[in-house]
Amino acid sequence: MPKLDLVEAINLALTQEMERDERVIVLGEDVGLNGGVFRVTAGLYKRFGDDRCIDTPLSEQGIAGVSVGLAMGGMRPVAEIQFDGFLGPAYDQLTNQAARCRSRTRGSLSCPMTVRVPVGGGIHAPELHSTSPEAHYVHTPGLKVVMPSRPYDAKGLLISAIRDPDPVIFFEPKRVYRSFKEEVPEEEYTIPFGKANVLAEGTDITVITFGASVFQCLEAIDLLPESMSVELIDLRSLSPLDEQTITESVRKTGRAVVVHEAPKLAGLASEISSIIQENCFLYLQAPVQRVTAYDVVMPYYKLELEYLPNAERISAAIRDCLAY
Amino acid sequence: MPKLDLVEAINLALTQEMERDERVIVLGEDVGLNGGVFRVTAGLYKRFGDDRCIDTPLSEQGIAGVSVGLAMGGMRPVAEIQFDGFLGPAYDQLTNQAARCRSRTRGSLSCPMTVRVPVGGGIHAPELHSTSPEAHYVHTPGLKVVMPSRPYDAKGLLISAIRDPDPVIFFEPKRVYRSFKEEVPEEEYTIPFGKANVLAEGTDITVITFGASVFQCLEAIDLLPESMSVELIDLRSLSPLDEQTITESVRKTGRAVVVHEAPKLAGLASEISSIIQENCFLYLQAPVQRVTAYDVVMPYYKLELEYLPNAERISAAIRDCLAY
Amino acid sequence: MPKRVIYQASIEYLQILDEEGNLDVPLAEGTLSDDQVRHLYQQMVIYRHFDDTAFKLQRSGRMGTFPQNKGQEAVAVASAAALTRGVDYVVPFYRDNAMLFEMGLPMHQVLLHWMGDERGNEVPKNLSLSMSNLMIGAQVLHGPGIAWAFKLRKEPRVVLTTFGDGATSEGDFHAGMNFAAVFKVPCVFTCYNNQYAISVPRSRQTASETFAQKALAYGIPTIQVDGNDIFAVYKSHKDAVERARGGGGPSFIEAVTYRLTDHTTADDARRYRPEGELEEALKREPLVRTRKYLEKKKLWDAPQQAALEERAKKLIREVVDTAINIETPQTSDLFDYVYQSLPPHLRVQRETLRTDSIGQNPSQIGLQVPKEPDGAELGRERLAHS
Amino acid sequence: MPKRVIYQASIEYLQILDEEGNLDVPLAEGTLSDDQVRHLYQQMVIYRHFDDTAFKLQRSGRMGTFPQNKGQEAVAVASAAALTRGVDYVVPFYRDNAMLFEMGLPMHQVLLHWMGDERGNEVPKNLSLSMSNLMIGAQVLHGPGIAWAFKLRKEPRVVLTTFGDGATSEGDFHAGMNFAAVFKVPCVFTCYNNQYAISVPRSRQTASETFAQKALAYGIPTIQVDGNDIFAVYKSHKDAVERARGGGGPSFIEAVTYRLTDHTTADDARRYRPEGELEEALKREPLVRTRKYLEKKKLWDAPQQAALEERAKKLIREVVDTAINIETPQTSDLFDYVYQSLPPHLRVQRETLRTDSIGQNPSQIGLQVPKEPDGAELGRERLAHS
Ligand SMILES: Cc1ncc(C[n+]2csc(CCOP(=O)(O)OP(=O)(O)O)c2C)c(N)n1
Ligand SMILES: Cc1ncc(C[n+]2csc(CCOP(=O)(O)OP(=O)(O)O)c2C)c(N)n1
Ligand SMILES: [Mg+2]
Ligand SMILES: [Mg+2]
Repeated sequence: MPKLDLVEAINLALTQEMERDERVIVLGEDVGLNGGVFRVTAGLYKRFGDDRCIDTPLSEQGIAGVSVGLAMGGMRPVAEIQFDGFLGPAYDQLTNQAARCRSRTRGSLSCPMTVRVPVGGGIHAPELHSTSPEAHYVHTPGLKVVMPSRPYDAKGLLISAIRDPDPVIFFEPKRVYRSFKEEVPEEEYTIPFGKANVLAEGTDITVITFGASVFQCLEAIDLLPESMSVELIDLRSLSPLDEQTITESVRKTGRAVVVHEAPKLAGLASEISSIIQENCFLYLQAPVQRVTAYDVVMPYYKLELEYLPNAERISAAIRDCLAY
Repeated sequence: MPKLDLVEAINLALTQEMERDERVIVLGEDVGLNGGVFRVTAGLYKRFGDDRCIDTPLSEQGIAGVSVGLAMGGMRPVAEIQFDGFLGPAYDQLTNQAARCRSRTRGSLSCPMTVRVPVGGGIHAPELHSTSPEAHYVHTPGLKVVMPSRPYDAKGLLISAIRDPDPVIFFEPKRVYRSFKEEVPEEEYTIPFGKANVLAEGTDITVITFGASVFQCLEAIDLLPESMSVELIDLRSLSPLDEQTITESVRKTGRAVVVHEAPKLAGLASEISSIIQENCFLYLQAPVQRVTAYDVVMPYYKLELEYLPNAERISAAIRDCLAY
Repeated sequence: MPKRVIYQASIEYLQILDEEGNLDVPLAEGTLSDDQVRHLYQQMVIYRHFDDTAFKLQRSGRMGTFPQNKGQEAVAVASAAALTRGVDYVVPFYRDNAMLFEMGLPMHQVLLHWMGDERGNEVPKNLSLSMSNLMIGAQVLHGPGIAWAFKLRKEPRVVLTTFGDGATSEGDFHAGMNFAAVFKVPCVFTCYNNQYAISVPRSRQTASETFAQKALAYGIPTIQVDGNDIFAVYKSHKDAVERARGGGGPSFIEAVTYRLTDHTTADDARRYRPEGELEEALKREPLVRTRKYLEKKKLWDAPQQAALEERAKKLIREVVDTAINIETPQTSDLFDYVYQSLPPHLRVQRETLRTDSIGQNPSQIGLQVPKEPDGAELGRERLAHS
Repeated sequence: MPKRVIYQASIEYLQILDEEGNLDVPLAEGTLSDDQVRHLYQQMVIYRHFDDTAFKLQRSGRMGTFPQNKGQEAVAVASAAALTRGVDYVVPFYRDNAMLFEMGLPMHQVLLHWMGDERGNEVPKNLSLSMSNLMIGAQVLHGPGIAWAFKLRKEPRVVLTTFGDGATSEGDFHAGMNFAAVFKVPCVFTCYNNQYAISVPRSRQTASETFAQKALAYGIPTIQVDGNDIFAVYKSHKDAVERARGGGGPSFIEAVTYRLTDHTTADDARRYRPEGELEEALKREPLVRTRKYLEKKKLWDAPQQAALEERAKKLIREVVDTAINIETPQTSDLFDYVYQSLPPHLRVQRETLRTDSIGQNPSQIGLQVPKEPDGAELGRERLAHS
């Protein structure tokens, strides 16, 4: 099996889906000849031509809205928004149009589109190139939201997203793009939405996270004494959430820490914390803890590692939660 | 003291602030000669002229972005977005620009603007005229978010918003616009942000809500036996939140139900539930309950009352939480 | 050359049938046949009747806010006449009721829509139509997207996208026009310039002399036509549709018309409409001049008019009955069209009609130890307080 | 008249100094003095030097991604020359480093910005300048807003807003232009058409023949100029600034230039730039032709050039030192500029540098009863399971 990094795994998924289904087209800023600013679409232009791997004008609003139309018109657009911050201009078409297409027409029209978005910090990028807006899309009925943390998952989830009959926001943690390789099967496979991945089994405490934070959590666990048995859950799918895996784990461990890069206030950790409380109330030995970015604007990159939850902060929270 | 409804109280606050401070201007679609589709700006055009009560072209993006510029340029713009759903096109300028103006420039520029938005359902309005997107703005550091439920609060909070040195999203629950009058002092007063209002004291359970849902909660309480002693908190300010009032109340009652019109998944109730859990863990007799809209698209109005949390659903949740 | 003209543009205005019902015969050549004109006239009368009736429904409390289409019927019926039914696709704006009807939408669905009933918004299987969108401007991006899908699949289909003058200020308009032009998609953009966006007059909407010139920004062929003249509307659309179908890309048509009513039933135009303006506009409205033309040509007479009105009345009465007598929607409808299949959390919400976790799982009730804190708990509280 | 032309437009192109350094003397009349030309030339050389140095800083790992300004200096220096310093205000785009310098921003701040240091973005007190914005197009709305504030206060100040060709596709551009025109604010819009938005060529950005014609959509006076020609840039801006200051509202200037570098240091233009294009562009670039002109007019010679380069080198070395030697920012900086005063939850986060509630309130640690479930708890669990 070939070893691929996240970029290569996504590229492979795109290639295979475009090969398999003529309706699949890729569009976005610089995705064509240039192969994408992260090279995720490299080679597609050459292989599938300008009709199916399409450089667009500089308008995220346009990319999103035209993709809605393409999807209504029977295509399966896979749009790239170049960086997380630039979802801003696409937000309206995604939340008010894509998300509502099916319900507005009682199912007579639908919007099978995928929006790929590099997300999150940690790569020394300029402002608005490092944000984590996933909660806004999770809080939008009609959308599905996923964020793989590793190449294997990325391929399977992206294929699921492209084949999904409803709009999917597919977040790609850019900090992981080139950070490691793992074995990714050459053949097609899908990973269903709503299924978390238990990365490590443990009995004392559950750590729940997704995206690049998975790796900060792994580091944090390494900082803990062997005697602390940590269960680590990578959600992968943010909407729908895998309530069952979360619940079963915390019923077992009695404690939980939720970690993400977005700010705390009304972030996704609050949803997960609430679910745990509701489903595991009688099992909880300590309040569910949230380790997130501070409730401040994502700073310029000199301070980004102080802003993002890091292994020290996460491990301290795990320790304190265990000591509660 | 005159008795005013919500519309009149807001109109009075606008009038007084425009009178008091030349920098205050009102802009938006149909706010001028027409006085606003809800008549909130009625009379301002006549009194202050077209230079200070300004009909704009049909572009929420433009209204928001030009207001950022006006604020940077030393004015105190009060923009109206005609309905909640139309915040969509303004989202990018609000979250990526207004919210970041101060931090991006290390405080050398700032963005003292207010965005007024009629919010929520219950008035038989068409699609996209009845949404509750407040969580998206609460999850945006750099913004402040308030939602008064009554005329007295509206006046005081709006004056605070206009005078605030930072951008404020001021949500007006349109279901309450004309629903009742109360005494509102003629003279200016401010209500500080971050202070909730305890509408009813009680000892058995705390109900936390904001906006129009306050009235569904009051109705729900009426449905309960006298013997159940309910404390009702109207948050008023959604960012910052009044953690102290919430915490003290739930430490006293041991149980809590959070109610809002927005969908559940990653809605504001999850934040409040998490805060309660974190601050009141040892006091909780039951898991904090969330009574919200379902995680579906706000339906067309024939079904809106089934979608919105109503007195029956709220009172059932209170009962069940008490019986847990 | 150091100083030179590098760009020149000129935009034409087209009127074929004037306010008095006089036709410019050379210009009308090859446009509408007598039969077509008679047909379009009758359609307009029926839609006008629908409009009046819908207004009354709202006033009598049987319908929510309704945007009347009165005065703008000519743009809809004559542009639709330039399309090939069953082939071409329409992406209409929210006020474009006449267009929805022309494309075959059962009329009661429009009433249902404004009665707050999503069943009004279901597109019948064989119609090439997206439903109107309450987000001003949003559909101006969908039209080009759908047209692009046709182009990619090499289907010779054209999309007609409609919107008001106000919509041209939205970013979606800007992006839609630009994408359409850059990708040369078969899309016709029709702007119903009815002089107002709610209370905001066109002079406050844009400082440009025309809406037609907005197309120059995108390199899109453009024209301004008398939107109350079915011949001019038809001809301009026929040309644009042909261009699109022939691979020539998008076109823009500004149809100058007038909103003969309040913005919606929730509006009162007397607050902002200059005196006399409505009266002037009534002289230019489409039904009167089309009838004058037909009568002059002896294609129409008073008895025919009476019969038509009778027919319209009856038809609309049936339409109203259908809309009013529809069964109450199911609460479960809330859940059934959000995704193609229900995710687990929605399944639970749908089954229990509750969002609170205890309500969703009532077996928890009473499982908790009694409320009175036992010693241990009191102790914990005290510690926590300290 | 049934068919008539209702709108006509024509757009001029202006070049005063050609590629060989020849001046069109009549057109140059009343534009730049010899001293000014000499000054602007020197500024451009210094900025070019800055640009090269910044590039090297990035390549040697001492700075993050950097967008070079190389080739576009003439637009910045000559448009800034048309402004009244201390009065007029500039709202620049992210690549417009030369403009920031011309407006008085200490040069090391631009390095700091791209070194990921917010201190680079603090606007010195007396400068009329907003800082560059990484959201393409966003500032095209802020410029008109600021200009509107000036107009409302009746201050005779003009705002210059700059952006690239790519930015014209964003909705913010559309709204900014429209608002500026409708409210007739004193704002000059300058589009640096450098032929690319990252890898996307202008032909894919728009189907219009020019960017200048985009202004027609808003009724804004517009011109296309040779953006490598300081005379043409100066003259067009002088006219536009005068118009704005005189109450004539906004103007649009398309400055045709070329990005002589990769998009940023993270880009490799060889992937998409047609062969030979860069070489052609180098013949038209602004520094060479301005120097040719000065030399022809005996206003400049080789020794002066050598001295200038020495001066530039020294200056930039100091600038780099200042940027590199700045002390590490404080973690507390994260918190101190989000709001004017810290709300309570941020105060706690700032003090504890924790977001987890136990970490924020460590006195809770150990207060809980021991982890081993006591009988009661076991019982509850069992019940809950059942
Ligand atoms: C994005 C958005 N903003 C505001 C509104 C409120 N609104 C409804 S209709 C309308 C005016 C539309 O004007 P125009 O496009 O000219 O169409 P007309 O109503 O004149 O047919 C406005 C502002 C809306 N529905 N959507
Ligand atoms: C809203 C937004 N979308 C995308 C980007 C990524 N991006 C940065 S620069 C750039 C190209 C800008 O082109 P142009 O406006 O022509 O300016 P230039 O870079 O050529 O100076 C793009 C797409 C961005 N920064 N902001
Ligand atoms: Mg209109
Ligand atoms: Mg460019």
